[in-house]
Amino acid sequence: MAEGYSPLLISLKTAILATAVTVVLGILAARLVIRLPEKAQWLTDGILTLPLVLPPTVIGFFLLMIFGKNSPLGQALLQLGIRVVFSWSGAVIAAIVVSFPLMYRTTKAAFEQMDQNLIDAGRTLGLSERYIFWRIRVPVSLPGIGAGMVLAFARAIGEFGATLMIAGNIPGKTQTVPLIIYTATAAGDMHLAMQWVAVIVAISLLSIGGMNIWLARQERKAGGA
Amino acid sequence: MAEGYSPLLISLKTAILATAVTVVLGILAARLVIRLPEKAQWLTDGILTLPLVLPPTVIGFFLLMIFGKNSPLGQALLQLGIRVVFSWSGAVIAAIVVSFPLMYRTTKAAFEQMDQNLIDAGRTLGLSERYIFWRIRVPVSLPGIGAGMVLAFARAIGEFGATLMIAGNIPGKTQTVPLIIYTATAAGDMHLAMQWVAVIVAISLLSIGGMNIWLARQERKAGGA
Amino acid sequence: QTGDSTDNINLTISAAASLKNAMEELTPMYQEANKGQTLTFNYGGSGDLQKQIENGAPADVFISAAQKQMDALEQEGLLAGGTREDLLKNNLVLIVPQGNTEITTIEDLGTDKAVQVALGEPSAVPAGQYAEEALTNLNLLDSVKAKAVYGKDVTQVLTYVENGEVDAGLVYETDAKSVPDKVAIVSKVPESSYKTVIYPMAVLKDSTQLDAAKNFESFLKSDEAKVVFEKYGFEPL
Amino acid sequence: MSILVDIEKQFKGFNLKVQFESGEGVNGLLGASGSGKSMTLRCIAGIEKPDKGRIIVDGVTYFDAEKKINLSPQKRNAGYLFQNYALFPNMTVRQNITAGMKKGAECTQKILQQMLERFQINELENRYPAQLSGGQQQRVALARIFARSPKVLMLDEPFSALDTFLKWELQCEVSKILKDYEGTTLFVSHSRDEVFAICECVAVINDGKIDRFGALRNVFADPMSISATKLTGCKNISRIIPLQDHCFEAVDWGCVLCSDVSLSKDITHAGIRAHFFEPTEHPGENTIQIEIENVIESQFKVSVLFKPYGKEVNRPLCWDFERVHFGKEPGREFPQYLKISPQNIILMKG
Amino acid sequence: MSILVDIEKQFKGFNLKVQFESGEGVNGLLGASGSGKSMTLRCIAGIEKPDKGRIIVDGVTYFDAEKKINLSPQKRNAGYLFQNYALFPNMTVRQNITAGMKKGAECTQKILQQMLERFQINELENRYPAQLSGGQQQRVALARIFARSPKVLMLDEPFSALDTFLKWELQCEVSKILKDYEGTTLFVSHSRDEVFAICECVAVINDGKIDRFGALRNVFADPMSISATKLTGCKNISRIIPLQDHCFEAVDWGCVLCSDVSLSKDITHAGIRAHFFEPTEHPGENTIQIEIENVIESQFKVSVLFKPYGKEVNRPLCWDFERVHFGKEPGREFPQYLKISPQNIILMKG
Ligand SMILES: Nc1ncnc2c1ncn2[C@@H]1O[C@H](COP(=O)(O)OP(=O)(O)OP(=O)(O)O)[C@@H](O)[C@H]1O
Ligand SMILES: Nc1ncnc2c1ncn2[C@@H]1O[C@H](COP(=O)(O)OP(=O)(O)OP(=O)(O)O)[C@@H](O)[C@H]1O
Ligand code: MOO
Ligand SMILES: [Mg+2]
Ligand SMILES: [Mg+2]
Repeated sequence: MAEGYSPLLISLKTAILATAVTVVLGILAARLVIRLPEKAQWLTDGILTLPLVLPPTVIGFFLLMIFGKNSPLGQALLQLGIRVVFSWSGAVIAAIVVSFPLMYRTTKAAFEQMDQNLIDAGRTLGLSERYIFWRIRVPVSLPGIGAGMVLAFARAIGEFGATLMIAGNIPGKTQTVPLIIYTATAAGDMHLAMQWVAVIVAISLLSIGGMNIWLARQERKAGGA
Repeated sequence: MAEGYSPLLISLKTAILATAVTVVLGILAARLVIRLPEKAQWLTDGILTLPLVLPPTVIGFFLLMIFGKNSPLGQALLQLGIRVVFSWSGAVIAAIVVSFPLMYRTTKAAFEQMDQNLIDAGRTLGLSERYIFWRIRVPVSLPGIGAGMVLAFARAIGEFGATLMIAGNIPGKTQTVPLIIYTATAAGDMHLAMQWVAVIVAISLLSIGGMNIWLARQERKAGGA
Repeated sequence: QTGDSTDNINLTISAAASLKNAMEELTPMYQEANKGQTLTFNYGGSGDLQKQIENGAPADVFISAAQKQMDALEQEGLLAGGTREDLLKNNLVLIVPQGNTEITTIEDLGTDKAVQVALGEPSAVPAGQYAEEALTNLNLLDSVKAKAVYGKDVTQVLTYVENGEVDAGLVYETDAKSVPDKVAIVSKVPESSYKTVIYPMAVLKDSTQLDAAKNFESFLKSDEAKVVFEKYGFEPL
Repeated sequence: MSILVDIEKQFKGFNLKVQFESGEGVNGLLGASGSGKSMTLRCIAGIEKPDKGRIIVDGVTYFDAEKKINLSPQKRNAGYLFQNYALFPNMTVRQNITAGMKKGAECTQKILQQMLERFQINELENRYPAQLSGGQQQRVALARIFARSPKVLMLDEPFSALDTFLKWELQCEVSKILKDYEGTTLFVSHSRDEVFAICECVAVINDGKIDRFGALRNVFADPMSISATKLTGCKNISRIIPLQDHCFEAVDWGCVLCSDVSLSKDITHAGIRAHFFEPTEHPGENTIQIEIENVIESQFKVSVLFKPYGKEVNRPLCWDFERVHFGKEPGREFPQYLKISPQNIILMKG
Repeated sequence: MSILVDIEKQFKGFNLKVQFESGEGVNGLLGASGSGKSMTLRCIAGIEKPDKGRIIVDGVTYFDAEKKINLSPQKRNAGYLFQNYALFPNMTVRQNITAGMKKGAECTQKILQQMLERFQINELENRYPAQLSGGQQQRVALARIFARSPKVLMLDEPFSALDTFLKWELQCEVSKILKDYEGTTLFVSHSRDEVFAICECVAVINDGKIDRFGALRNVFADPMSISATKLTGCKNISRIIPLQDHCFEAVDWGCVLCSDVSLSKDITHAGIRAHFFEPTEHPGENTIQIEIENVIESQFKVSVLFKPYGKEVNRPLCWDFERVHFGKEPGREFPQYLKISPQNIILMKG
């Protein structure tokens, strides 16, 4: 493991930040969509699930088009001194994009499964839609949101195709564990690759385990019994 | 689109079959796991979510190890005249493996969110655990199961890394849409790539839309109101 | 634009993934000789690297596994003038799983001795392109095409051969040498049958460290570097 | 304060068509199971949207189909006690109660304490709904509604899960609160006694339609419709054939009785409350010679099922009377005749 | 048929420690809100697991902590009516009812029809629970339980959501079914009248413990404990100081009264049911001169709140009597004295 532990740290940092952002975005998106008429939802659902359907390399390619120096957005960001391509922020963006559908769809399902009576009760009590959402709908949907979080985190940790494209594969900077696995495999160094596979398996067991325990505690706090 | 429509057909066939299998496996796995003590669940969850964390190529590599000529299982299957490597069945297996965690985790969350009273009521009515599971728990958890299905289908349609490894990239046989997109992109034929991206976007919008509508109908049938 | 200060120079090199092992050995050598300079590598498929550069990836040097990508960047005016050089040559070899003695020449690919053959995807993998060219010229393409399995990269082709899933494969010599225990090199593919595989390199126009980048180029051309490249199966030019 | 409701809503198999108007005070809503009480309240609260009509509270239009007005539930400030409580499972009792209160630190605490005491749930403050019994949940839901003093108060069977003693105490508490309360209250209850103790007006709803609306005493004294008569607790109802003057033949009981008012043409049924028979030993006007079929004794009450002597009837009549000495064994002497005074005969339109 | 329950279960803030034994028949479970009625039923049904003790039904051990026996709910064949119904939301009324029935095409149909009629839900057969009113849901839940004739029947407030008339009809139906039923029934109700109409034995549960268990008449006639007295509907309770013979001073009422039995030492409270006062115009034994504080009139009943003349009391006494003529305005003459016969005084142990 010549690269030392930095891929591990980069992976964890990236996945944690990306998951945090995805969780918030996913919840907000689900919130917006469940308010739409049912007829409109098939379209939003289809679109918001796209990042899961497209091969990550294609996503990376689109991201490159969006954030690259040839795009207006990329230009604008460059003016502000922000460079997404070949930077850690690119890795985070890639991870957010690929993990988003998982969070969104799972959260939306949890919202839909909830007892509508509670929402109605909140409304007649004069609670604002915002309060009802954050203080009732979200806590009550915690099992679903938690599942979305676990999936999003796992996907973010494993992300690789899109990251490679937009953030590059730069040791110590954007080289995450999946990228080092890719590089090692490409260079025929199966031994190194398997070491890192072991690392990623360990991470995911630990972090998913940790998340499960944390979620169970939250639910116990919230759900009584 | 020199390859004609076959990548489309192969993709659809693969994804549909894989989703069907994943749905069943995911539901069964969720069923097994929710019965385990909470303490044991972090481990099972971690393990069953692994296929999402590992880069698809690594998964493909493991599948090759499992189903390849050098493995006992591969040998045994070959004796029976079944060849998984470089065949359509390989593509299906790859799609099942990568989409499984999505189905499993989402379904599990839906099961957990359900009103325990209904289960208890079923038990005191003398209904078998099997009946309670399939006729009450599953229908009541339909929004979550549906979300899992949509995610699994999307992931199966988009699957590419592992498929490529185990099923190869054989036009007319195992070349799915993502594979052709990858190939075209790598070759710098962005025009062809984008055509196929359009196809896959169309598929996913239509199929996810269709699934949403179907699910809404099921729920309306099942949930009243 | 070339206001290099002598220290704190950090060169970013986008290099074809197949160069990774050699570059890892060369890096400390270069940094020893050029105190204050560090090297950062970004490995990937040559096509991906090309796209990144086109979209503003801040690389100083690009080393491609084929001329095609370099040509594209040159046409787009993204290379620093006069810095493009051919660095290495690679050879296409015929490999078989360790222990397979049936196949002894490339012509055997056309016979029943080979049931399935792994090749790089011609449109995506340079090695696959060259292999197709060679097979065409050897009049084997029609018979091989029916038994071909295309890998998305060379690694995949190697894996198939290693595992005995296919009876033979065509890869670069460097790739074959990265897994010497598992695959056997049967023969080089006749050089006349395909265009020479050249790894070109160039400094990129947007580099702010032109001098250091050029210095790195000349280091790669040096004799001590050549020894390392040869060790990994390249033919330095 | 005033409330005007005039709405229609169609379901598959059920049509709601409710119309009433009332001022300040407590309005009872009586109706059989499935008659549309909860649905009416839900429409007023803004949870269901009627197909047609309007709802105006205190001059504010909550809903008007024609003018396309449909105020959000939040803006209606209507306190609705859900039949199944709808407590927030993720909040403690305290949080549930304070959730709906306007912010304002000090006062919040004071009101909370008041509510906890009033509904006898002090010790449950930090529990979650899942850790409460049915009756405890109901009390928390009540406290939650009262804590925010809404403009319209809608209580859907507020005491259904409470034991007699507690029900009695809370009924007192609630009626005290309601006396000082300045808004309109709609009170759904299945218990006549509860309605009688708390309400000033009553609406009787039958199969989605208001059958009768008026002051409590009037409705109970003269329910007018069959459904209202049943709901106010009358056990004896018979079809009638009007004879001359104030008299009629009670078809189901096989006897002739007279009322103190003259029978208008549309009267089709008559009713006698089981408590209103008076035992006597002599025949006379409105007096039936009885043949006892069955005697059911309960704690404080004896129910005697009887028919007019020698007649065949579809369904026996019921005479209830209070027992003053508990524990006396049956075997007492029953009277030979029962008399019913003309002013106690209820006349109904089919 | 027999049932033996002897269990303990601890919660944070609540301990259940219930012990009773009974044969065939209908056993009422009376208890204040939150006293542990539902929890007891849940333990018997096998939904909650007690910490200690055992449950034996008809010779079959359902639960035995020591022997580590804990039969699954399925094997217990106990029909438990959930307080919140727990209907399956994904099944129609018909499917809900037939779900628990043993297979057997013809019979299933017959029983289904019978249940639909009995509980007056024929027309709702194809509806989903979300499309039903509260009372309709309750009836479906009842039908679902009765459709499978379980060994132990546990009804948790089965009529709480029904209107008076329907409640009366279903009470008759259920008591008819229960008469023919060969198992044991546990019946939780908050309505004394219901318990009186249906049950043979009663257990009174107070704060998790059985206070009193016995035949209906005995428990109501001599409840013995304060909680049981309250739950059987006695509104007047006072601390006492025993005097010589059968007499005592009622501290809270400020008067001396006498019972017909001698007071054992542990008697600390006395009670008088509000119905058991008899008006009289002359002073005498057990006769109180009254000073009226308030008169509450309801449909058939008048409640007079009074205190002994010239005394200061913490809480007035209550005298209820039936009104025979409805609609008469108040302003009537009330008696000067109320008498209570010695055998109607309830004596309780603290
Ligand atoms: N979604 C629906 N579709 C069809 N009918 C419905 C629907 N919801 C309710 N109903 C019917 O509307 C009627 C009125 O229901 P509502 O809940 O108002 O009754 P209720 O008077 O409150 O009765 P209860 O005293 O039993 O609670 C019922 O007959 C019910 O079956
Ligand atoms: N999970 C829990 N943790 C702590 N206390 C609990 C829990 N569940 C129930 N309790 C308490 O146990 C007591 C008994 O509850 P139970 O549901 O048996 O009451 P009940 O007699 O049925 O009352 P009701 O008539 O109001 O339904 C209540 O005081 C309740 O607060
Ligand atoms: O640029 Mo590559 O990784 O040799 O195909
Ligand atoms: Mg209702
Ligand atoms: Mg209860």
